[in-house]
Amino acid sequence: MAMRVARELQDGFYVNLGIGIPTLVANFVPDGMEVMLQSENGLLGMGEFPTDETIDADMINAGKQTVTAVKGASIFSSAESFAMIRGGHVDLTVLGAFEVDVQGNIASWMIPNKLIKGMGGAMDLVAGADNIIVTMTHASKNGDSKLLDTCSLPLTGKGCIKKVLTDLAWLEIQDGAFVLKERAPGVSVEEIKEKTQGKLIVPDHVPEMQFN
Amino acid sequence: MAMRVARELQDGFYVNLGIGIPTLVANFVPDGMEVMLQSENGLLGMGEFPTDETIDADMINAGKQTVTAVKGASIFSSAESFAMIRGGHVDLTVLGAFEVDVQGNIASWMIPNKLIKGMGGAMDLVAGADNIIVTMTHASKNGDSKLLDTCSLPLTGKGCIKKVLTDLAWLEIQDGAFVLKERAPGVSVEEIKEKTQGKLIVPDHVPEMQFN
Amino acid sequence: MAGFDKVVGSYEEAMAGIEDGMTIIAGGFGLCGIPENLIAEIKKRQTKELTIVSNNCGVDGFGLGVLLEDMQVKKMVSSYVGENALFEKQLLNGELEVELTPQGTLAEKMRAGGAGIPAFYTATGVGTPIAEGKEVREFNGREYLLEESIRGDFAIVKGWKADRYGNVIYRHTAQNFNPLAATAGKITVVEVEELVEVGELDPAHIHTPGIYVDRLIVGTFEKRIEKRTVTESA
Amino acid sequence: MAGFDKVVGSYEEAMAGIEDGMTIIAGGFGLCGIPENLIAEIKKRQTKELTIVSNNCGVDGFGLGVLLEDMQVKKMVSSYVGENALFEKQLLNGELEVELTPQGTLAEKMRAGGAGIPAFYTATGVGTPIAEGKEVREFNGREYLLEESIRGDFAIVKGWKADRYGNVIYRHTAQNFNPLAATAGKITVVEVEELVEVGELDPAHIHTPGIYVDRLIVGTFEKRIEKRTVTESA
Repeated sequence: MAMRVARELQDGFYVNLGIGIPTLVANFVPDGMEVMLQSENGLLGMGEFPTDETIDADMINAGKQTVTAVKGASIFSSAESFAMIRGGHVDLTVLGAFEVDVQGNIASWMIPNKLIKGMGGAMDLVAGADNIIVTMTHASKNGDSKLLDTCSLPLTGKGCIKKVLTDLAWLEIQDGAFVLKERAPGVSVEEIKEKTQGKLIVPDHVPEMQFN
Repeated sequence: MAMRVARELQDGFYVNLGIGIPTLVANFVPDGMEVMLQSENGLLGMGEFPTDETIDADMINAGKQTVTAVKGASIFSSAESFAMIRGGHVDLTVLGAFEVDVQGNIASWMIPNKLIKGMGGAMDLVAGADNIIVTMTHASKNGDSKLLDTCSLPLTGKGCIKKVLTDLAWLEIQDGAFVLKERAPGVSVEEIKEKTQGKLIVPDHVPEMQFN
Repeated sequence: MAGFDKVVGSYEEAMAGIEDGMTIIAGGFGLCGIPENLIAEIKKRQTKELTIVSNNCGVDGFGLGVLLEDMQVKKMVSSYVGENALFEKQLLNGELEVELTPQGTLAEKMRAGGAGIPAFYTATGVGTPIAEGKEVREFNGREYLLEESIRGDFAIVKGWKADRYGNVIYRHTAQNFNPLAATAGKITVVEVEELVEVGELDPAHIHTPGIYVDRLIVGTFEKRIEKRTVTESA
Repeated sequence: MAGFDKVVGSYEEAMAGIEDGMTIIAGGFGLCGIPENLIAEIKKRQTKELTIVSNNCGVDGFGLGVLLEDMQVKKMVSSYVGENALFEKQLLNGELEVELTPQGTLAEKMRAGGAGIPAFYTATGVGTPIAEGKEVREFNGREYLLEESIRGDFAIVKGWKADRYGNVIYRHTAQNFNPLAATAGKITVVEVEELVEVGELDPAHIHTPGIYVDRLIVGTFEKRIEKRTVTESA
C-alpha cells in the first residue's frame, strides 16, 4: 500500500503522513524525487529516526517518536504548523481511517462505547488539505465493508476525501460513488464488489496496480 | 506635558508612545526607573535615534523614523506586534487626539472633507489598551474645546479613554464626566471650565501639577 | 533594571497565587517540552479542581499525569489523551471531564486568547461531534465553525534559554505549544534550562518576547522520552 | 533537489503570470522592507487595475508609489496612505479607491488568509466608521467586529537571507508585514539580499518556512530612508 501511495508523490511535494501505514510511504519515495515531510507538532523536513548516539528528547514527530531533521528543515510552533495545514499549504496528506463513504466523509477517531482518546490533528488535516489519500483495509476482520454509503461512526471530516487506497483497490470518490480505478495484484473485481457496501462504479477495464 | 505623563510610568512598564508629544515622554523617564518602548511596526525595546554612523534603513519605528534597539530588545512581525497590543499586554499607551468626550470616546484620525490619510495603528492601540493617556491641547486655535459632551468627528475608538492630559489640565473620565484632577502650573480652574465643553466635575481642591 | 527582571528565586514563588478551580494552560506535546518542575510544584501544592488546557495529559507518573494521582484535575482540554491508565479510570468513573479539541484549533485558541481575538472561524470539525452547539457559518461557499479563544489564570511554559527580561527561545520541537501558552496566561511562568545575559539572544530570533512573561526560573529537567525510536548506528 | 529549488533566473520570471485585475499583497512598512524590484517589475509590465494590499503606498517615485504613475492601481487596502502627491490627486479625482484598514487588523487579515481562517473577531474599530456594514457581536460583555481574511493572487515579499528551498529570514524591523504577506499569496514571490546554502539557516529561527514560498530571487536594493532621524555622534 505504501508503494502505491508513493506513486502519487510529485517532486517538491510537502507531505503530511499519518501514523502507521502512511509513515512507511517515506521508504518508497522514487529515486530522483524529493518530498519534504511535515509533522504537525511543528517540524517541516522530518528525517530518519536517530541513532542511539543522536537521539534527542527535544526532537520528536507528531507520533511522539524520536526523529531527526533534514538539511533545510524548519521548526516552529503548533499554531504555525496548523496555519500551514489549515491554510492548504501541504500538498498531500495520507492518513488512516475506520470508514469512508461515497460523500467523501471520513470517520477515523471515535468508536462509541469504546474509550475515546481524541482526534489529535486529524480533523485539521482532513479539513485543510485538498489532496488526501485515505489508506485502510477494505473490510474489517469480520468482513464488514469500510467503504460505505454513509459512515456509521462519528465523522472526522465532511466531504473531504477523494482518494482511497485499500489492501484490495485504489478508488476515487466522484459524484456520490466510489469509482474503482485499480485492483491490487491478484485481486478480482468480484471480491472488491463484494466487500464494498457503498455505491461502486466499475469501469470496463480495471487495471492492476503498477508500482515504481 | 511629557513630564506629567512621565509621572504615570512605573518601573517595568511596556509602553507604546504615539507620534509627536508622546514621543518626548521617553526623555523624562525618572532615574532608577526603566520602561521598554513598543513600536507597533514590530519592535519591543526601542532605543535612541542612531548616529550618522549607525543609521540603518532596516531599523525604524512606527513613525518611520530611524531608531536603534536597546539591549534585550525583540523584533517580530506586525501580526505579533498587534497580538501584543490587541491582547492587552502593553501597560501604557500614550497618544494624541482631535477630540475626546465624556463617554471616553476618542476621535483622532479623520476630519471630514479633509484628506484622510488613515488610522495606522491607532484604532488597535485604543481598543487593546486598558491604560491610555490622551495628550492634546485643551482647545483649538480658535478656542473651540476638544473635551466634549459628544465627539463631533468620526471615532477612533469607543468608550476606551479614561485619562486626558492637556496643556491646561490632567483629567480623568468617570461616569460620563471629566473630573478635573490637576491644573497645569499657573492655569486657573476658571480657564479650564471655560474651555471644557463636556460635563466637568471640579473637586473642592484642584492641585497644581507636580513634576518629578 | 529591576522592573524587567522576571527571575524568581524558587518554584514556590514561581507558582505563588495558584488557587483551586483555576484554569492552567500548559505548553508541551506528549512529554516533549513540558514544564516538568512547574507541574511538580502544582502537585506539591495540592491545588484542586483545576481545568488544564494542554495538548496531552502526560503519562502515568510523569508530566501532567502526576496531577491525576491526587485528583487535582477537574477537566482537561486536549486533543489527545489517555496515554495513561489512571486517566482512563478517572474518565470512566466520571471523576474527570474531557473537552476534546482538534489540535490545530487548540493551538489557535491559545494564540487568539493571547492576541485579543475572542473567536475565529475554522473549517476543522464541521460535520463532526465537535461542531455540536457551535455556530456554523458560510464564507465563500464553504462552511466553518466558530471557535472561541482560551485564556488561563496561569500559563506554564518550558523554554530552553532566556534572559532576565523574559525573552525566551525554545529548542527543536520542544517549541510546540509553548510560545502560544506563553501569550495566553494572566500570569505566565516560564522555566528554562539556561539563563543567558540580556543582549545575548538575537532580537530577531526570540520566540517569546519578554512582554508575555511574568516569572522566570531556571530548572533541571529529566526530559523523559515517550516513544524511543532509533535506527541502527552506522 | 530540483523540486524544492525556488530560485528563478530573472525578475520577469519572478512575476510571470501576473494579470490585470489581480490582488497583490505586499510586505513592507513605509519604505522599510519593501520588495523594491518586484514592484519595479510590475511597473515594467504595466499590469493594470490592480488591488494592492499593503500597509502603505510608498512615496512619489519610490516603492508602490511608482505604480501610481501610470495608473496601474485600482484600489489600495492600507492603514496609512497619502505620503505622496500623486496618490492624493488620484484619490481626489476618484481614479483610485482606498479601503482603510486598521494596521493590526490588516496584519491579522493577512495572517488569517494564509492560515485558513476565513474571519475573526476584534475589538478594533467598534463604533468607528470602519465598523460600517460589519457584524458586531458580543463576547464576555464586550463588542467585537467580524473581519474577513485576505488572500492575494500574488504576494510580493522582501527578505534578507534565504536558502534555495525558500526558507527566509528578515533583517531588523524590515520584517514587519513580510512574513504575513508570504503566507497569503496563491503565488508567493520573495526577493532577498543574499542566498545562503541549504542548512545554513538555523531551523528554529527561520521566519518564513519554504512551504510558503513559490519563487525566490536575489536582488540589489536601494533601501531609501523615509524619515532620517539621527542624534549627534558621540
